[in-house]
Amino acid sequence: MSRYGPLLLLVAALFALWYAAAVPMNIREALSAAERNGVVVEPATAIERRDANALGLVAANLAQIPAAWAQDRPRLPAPHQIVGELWQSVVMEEIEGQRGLLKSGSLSNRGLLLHVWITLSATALGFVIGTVAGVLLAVGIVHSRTMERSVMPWAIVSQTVPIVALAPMIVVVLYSVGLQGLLPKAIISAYLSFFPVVVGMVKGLRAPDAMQTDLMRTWDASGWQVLTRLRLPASMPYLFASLKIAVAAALVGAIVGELPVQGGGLGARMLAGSYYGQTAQIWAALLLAAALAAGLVAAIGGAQRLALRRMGGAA
Amino acid sequence: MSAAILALALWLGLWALNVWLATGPLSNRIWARMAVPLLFGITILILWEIAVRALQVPLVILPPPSQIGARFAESLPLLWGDFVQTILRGALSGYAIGCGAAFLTAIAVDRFVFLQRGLLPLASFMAALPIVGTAPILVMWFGFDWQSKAAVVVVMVFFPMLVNTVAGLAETSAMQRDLMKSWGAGYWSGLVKLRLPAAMPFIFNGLKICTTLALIGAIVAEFFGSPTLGLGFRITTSVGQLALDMVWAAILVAALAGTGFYGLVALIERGVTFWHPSQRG
Amino acid sequence: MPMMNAPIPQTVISARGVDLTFDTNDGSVHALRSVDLDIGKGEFVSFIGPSGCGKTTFLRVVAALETPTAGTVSVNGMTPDEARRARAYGYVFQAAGLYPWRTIGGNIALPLEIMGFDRAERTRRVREVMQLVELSGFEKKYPWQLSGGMQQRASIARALAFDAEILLMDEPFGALDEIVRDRLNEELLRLWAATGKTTLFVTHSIPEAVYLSTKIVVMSPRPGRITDVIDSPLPRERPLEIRDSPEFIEIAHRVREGLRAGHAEH
Amino acid sequence: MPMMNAPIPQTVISARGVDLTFDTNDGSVHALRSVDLDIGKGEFVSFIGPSGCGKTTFLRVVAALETPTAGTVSVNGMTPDEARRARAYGYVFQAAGLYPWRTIGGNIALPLEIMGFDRAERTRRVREVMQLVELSGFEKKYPWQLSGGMQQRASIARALAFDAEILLMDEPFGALDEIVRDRLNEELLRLWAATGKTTLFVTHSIPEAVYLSTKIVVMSPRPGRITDVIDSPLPRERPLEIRDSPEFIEIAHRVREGLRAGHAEH
Amino acid sequence: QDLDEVRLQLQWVTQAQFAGYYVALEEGFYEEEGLDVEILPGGPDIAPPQVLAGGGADVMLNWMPSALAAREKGLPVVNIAQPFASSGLMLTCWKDTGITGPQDFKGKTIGVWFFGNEYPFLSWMSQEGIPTEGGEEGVTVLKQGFNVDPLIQRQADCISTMTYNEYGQVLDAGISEDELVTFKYEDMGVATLEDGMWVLEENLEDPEFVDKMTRFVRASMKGWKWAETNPEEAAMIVLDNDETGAQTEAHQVRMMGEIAKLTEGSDGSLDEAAYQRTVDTLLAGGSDPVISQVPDGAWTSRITDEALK
Ligand SMILES: Nc1ncnc2c1ncn2[C@@H]1O[C@H](COP(=O)(O)OP(=O)(O)OP(=O)(O)O)[C@@H](O)[C@H]1O
Ligand SMILES: Nc1ncnc2c1ncn2[C@@H]1O[C@H](COP(=O)(O)OP(=O)(O)OP(=O)(O)O)[C@@H](O)[C@H]1O
Ligand SMILES: Cc1ncc(C[n+]2csc(CCO)c2C)c(N)n1
Ligand SMILES: [Mg+2]
Ligand SMILES: [Mg+2]
Repeated sequence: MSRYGPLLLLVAALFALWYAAAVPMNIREALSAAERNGVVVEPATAIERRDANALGLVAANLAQIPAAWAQDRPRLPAPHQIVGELWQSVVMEEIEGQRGLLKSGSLSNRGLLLHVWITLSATALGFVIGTVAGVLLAVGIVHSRTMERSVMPWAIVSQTVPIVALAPMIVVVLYSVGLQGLLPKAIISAYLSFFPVVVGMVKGLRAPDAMQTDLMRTWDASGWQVLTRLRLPASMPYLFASLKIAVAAALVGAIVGELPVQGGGLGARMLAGSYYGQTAQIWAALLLAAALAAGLVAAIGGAQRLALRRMGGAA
Repeated sequence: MSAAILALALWLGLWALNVWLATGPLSNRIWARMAVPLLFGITILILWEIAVRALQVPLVILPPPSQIGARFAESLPLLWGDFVQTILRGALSGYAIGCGAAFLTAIAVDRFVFLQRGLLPLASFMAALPIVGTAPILVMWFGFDWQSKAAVVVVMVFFPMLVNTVAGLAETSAMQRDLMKSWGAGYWSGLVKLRLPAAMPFIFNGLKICTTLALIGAIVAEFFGSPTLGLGFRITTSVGQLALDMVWAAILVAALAGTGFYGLVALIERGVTFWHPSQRG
Repeated sequence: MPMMNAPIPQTVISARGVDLTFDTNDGSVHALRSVDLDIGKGEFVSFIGPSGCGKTTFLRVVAALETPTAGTVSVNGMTPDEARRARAYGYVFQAAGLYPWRTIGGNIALPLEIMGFDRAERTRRVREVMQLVELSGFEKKYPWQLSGGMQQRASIARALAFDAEILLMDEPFGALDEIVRDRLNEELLRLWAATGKTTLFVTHSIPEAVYLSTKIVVMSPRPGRITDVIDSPLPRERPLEIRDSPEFIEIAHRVREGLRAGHAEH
Repeated sequence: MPMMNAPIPQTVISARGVDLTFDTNDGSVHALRSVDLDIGKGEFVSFIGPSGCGKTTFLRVVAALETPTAGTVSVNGMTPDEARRARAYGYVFQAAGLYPWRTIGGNIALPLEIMGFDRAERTRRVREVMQLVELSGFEKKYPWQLSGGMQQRASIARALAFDAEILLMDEPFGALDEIVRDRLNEELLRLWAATGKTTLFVTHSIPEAVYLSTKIVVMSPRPGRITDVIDSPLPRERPLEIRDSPEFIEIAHRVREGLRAGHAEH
Repeated sequence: QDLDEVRLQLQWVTQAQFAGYYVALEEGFYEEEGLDVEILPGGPDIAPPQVLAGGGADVMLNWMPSALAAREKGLPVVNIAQPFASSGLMLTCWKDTGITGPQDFKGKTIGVWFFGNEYPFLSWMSQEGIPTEGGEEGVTVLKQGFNVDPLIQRQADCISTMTYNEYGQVLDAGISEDELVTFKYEDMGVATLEDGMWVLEENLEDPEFVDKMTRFVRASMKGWKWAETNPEEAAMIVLDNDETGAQTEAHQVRMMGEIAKLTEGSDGSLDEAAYQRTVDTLLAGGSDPVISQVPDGAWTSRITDEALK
């Protein structure tokens, strides 16, 4: 089987499963809608159906299955509905929409591309800040016992603060001191992404074994030299595992930072979608965010392979 | 101005004390180990108190630690109920299910190239299913109570745990693997006797990162619907009432729970991966 | 047709035209070229040759850890991989390769666990082989708490513990002093005589090779190949003093010449 | 008062009552007990003794990698740690310890980079020492692409590259065949004669120890201690044939006796 | 021509609920008054009083319960204008659950918005004598997210809705009005004032600020009246200002229609009777009243008086 065969196969299986699951998930609303249109369904009233088993409902009303894949406000939209929405909001909106790329010359705020761009730029900035901060902190922790003992526990505490709860507050406070636009979101995104980096790098920077560090000692290498020539190269497997998590966390951070909805972005889009019951819109944004994450993780994976190759490959 | 100088002096003084405690002659005493982070925390709290008072920050923006402490002490029964709902019911069950599922998936991925090619990209697709998007949907699917919070946690911890376990299972040297081969070890004994032990440092990395993620997930999911208790519920409603002292008291509960949880996992890690250079110190 | 008075031992390992090339970032390395070799049941074969001449690689091919680019190897009529699955090999690697999360005792017991020996039997065997390599009392220590030579001895003990049919030993005694080495040489010879295990043994010491072997394979590098195969006329019963006998000295001389030739070439 | 005709060399390393105990999970190990030793400038001192007797530990103490539990060591009148900072040591570890992410050339260049040699000088020295250990042509390979002996040679080259005042070598030639070993022995002796580097050398080979050393230290285990110190009467100029001289054989005999005594004890 | 800067903090995302302000901005009413206005959208978890306290805004829109609570918490905010004359808050229930009046709530599950919006509900329940701790004799309260799914999925028997937004969403989901029962807080006598304009008390001592606010209120009310008469255009203006692009035209047009009913009959000045009723409702909040004492100086007619001259 080719490189991508398994992926395609699994995706196909996933879609099949998805369609199957959408039927029992949406059957109640489908039946209610049918009932309103005068179709006789079994059992006849919503209150009776409330306590019935979903699979039982499907079995009793096989004719309504297609309707379960065509709900306006489904509990679980069918894949084609989401694809349709994606097509609409990613492609058609830019081509045909009043504010689309073709008619106005800039990306439309009703399409998703603009929001992807907004979120992506905050993510990138936050990821860079977070990674740099995380690596620096890990270096400090590995080099100073005082840092390790006093800062590490608080780095942990910092992550238990539900930043997401405070995110809007932080954005507001930063706004009031004149920081706006990308930076507040990037800061939240950095806050979420630095921790996996710290944890992984503290372990990675300590991964060299005794002989490897002893060698450096006999050469009287400075702390900096030990860091750049031994600890950092030895920590690469840990770094990349951490970076994959960090980049995903940075994306989550950026999206969370968009909760105050000002300025758009995928987070604002999802939330607004949720307020107005635009299920397809939430799912479209959600899947796009997930695809973005997968893309970013894959990019890190690519960087990892490149780095490993430059570092001698196997063993 | 004088407050700034006082704060600075205090910072320098306590940091110096900390350096002495951490590296000085007493550094191996158990109480000194405990005292260092506490002192650091106390330093921050004092600075916070000074800053809030000196700058006259409105209470509805940031209350001083003293007031938060008082509110915390007053509301212990209420906060205990929130703790049970959010941490014990929501976060812990989600953590166990999520990490367990990721662990098993990682093993399957490691076993079958098919899954490695097919499932791993799909899983990274799940990496950043942002909580903002998933939480409303999961609340819609699993109801308002802790089950939906656990589901959110499962989704959040799955990927970090998976990535770490997969990386860990690959972390054996060629000679270690060759030895196993020369004994004609089957897949399972290779897994149990070699790859899992060698993966432990990575697995614990994942477990540690997930402790805090689990808390965040459980708390934030409550923003999207909850019964009338829970830490997330407490935080949102208190923000609405501008009872910022209560907000921070709830955060304090989360921080205590999170630190304890993390500490516990780190302790187990010490026991399990004692052999790793990073633990031999 | 075999002669009555000199039974030709049954061939256990047979290599035919084995070739192995490694591809590396800057060109390929010809590690083995047209290696032909037959090893009979119960033979003790030493491999000797300059560093980098393919000794380790040949042992790895026999143990199915490396696949030759050309040629075939058969072990007891099976492929090396089938033999590996049948747990025919006890392999002592050139570096100790102990698992850091297990104590020395635990490391030695590991292959026994994998092969399904019961607890009592494991304990017994571990005790026995640890005594053999003079490590009694170090059961509970971790690898990093042992000296280099002690680690090497632990890894020898590990390979001996489960009584494999074929022993593959890659410079097992490199890190040991003369006295221990002599003692272990004697022990190994005794063990070999008693059990009749087919043994492939890599060494850099000419006296060691001559003292132990029924057959000495001299190899030469770039490309790695066999330059001489010497069948030893020494009796199976070998006291240490045999090392002063004229036969011994003669074989040693032949080996040294072979080695020197290999070195001079490039 | 020193005699005119036998200049007492200036003492470079002096150990007084050195004791070292390791604490482990099951009790403590007495690795060194009351070790007294003086090593003069330019001496070549070999350490020999059964595995686990503390040879490596003593070298580590000298190199400030281990702190003695009691006693003092001075190096050029400084503490070992000060000497380490002055980059007095070139250390060859018992295992090769190459960094897997650097090529062989990169590994050898690493201490040079750290000590601030410029690029041209680095390239020159790397080429030189690689030639010395017969690894030319392997600059671009990674450690795992080399055989065990080649790795060990690379690590020797690394320690020689930066011209440290004191060489500490822990069984550097353990994984090499006799021919290369003889050649490297000669090279080392030549290098030592030319540069007058003080050298501490751990070996398991009695002939090697006798051939190379001005002083041979025999150690014995549990607890690790010095049982004999033999000053060699051999001249500094030593052709390989000296190994057949009666003086040589006599010293070798004394060393062997010392070793055997150490073994018999426990 | 130097424009005076004013920052307005909304209490929810950009939608027709705030049409008057967007109209005033887009139609240039603010500029005519010499103002450069910046409108800051809100959302869940943004507490406008906090933004005000932090100096992030000059004036905020807020529901009176939450503003009065903030005042008691030590943040002295003052109502300077009240464009919404009546409340749009209501409970929407499935008819087939058998609910006909408040007493039928017993044993049912009800979704309530928190974040300050729970006060009128709690006060109402305490007037009805229904406990809110769940059980057969009480109601089970859920903290409802800001959408109507709990009702549609029947996770709750009733949910909170606004006449102008969520109720419409319920209907959009295909549910007809006669499947539902609604309870407007206005009809139940527990309505509280919504969407007033509030500023920090200390700022009112500054005549320049007062003057700025006077012009702001005047222009805003002009915007509201324009929106009431041109609902479709107003909705389009709101849509143009929505940065998320999530809203649909139909929805905003309908919302504008409903909003107009609430602002209708208000010239921006606060109706004292309505204020009194709000305060009474909040004081009657059972064991846990929203405010513990009658507020003093929580509103002023100074600015509206001046603006409407
Ligand atoms: N890090 C350590 N922790 C505990 N014990 C140790 C440690 N390092 C060495 N030892 C013990 O100290 C003793 C001396 O070890 P050392 O490595 O010096 O021996 P050696 O003479 O170099 O032996 P070999 O010839 O086998 O290398 C041994 O018994 C060993 O078990
Ligand atoms: N994995 C590998 N990739 C590339 N080249 C390799 C690899 N393993 C070994 N080689 C090369 O193959 C040749 C033979 O190596 P091998 O390890 O068999 O030598 P050896 O005879 O065991 O030497 P030594 O006595 O030094 O252990 C060497 O030139 C080595 O560089
Ligand atoms: C921060 C905050 N969130 C929600 C509300 C309540 N509320 C006021 S208007 C509105 C939208 C109705 O469509 C809602 C839900 C609030 N007052 N403050
Ligand atoms: Mg080899
Ligand atoms: Mg040693």
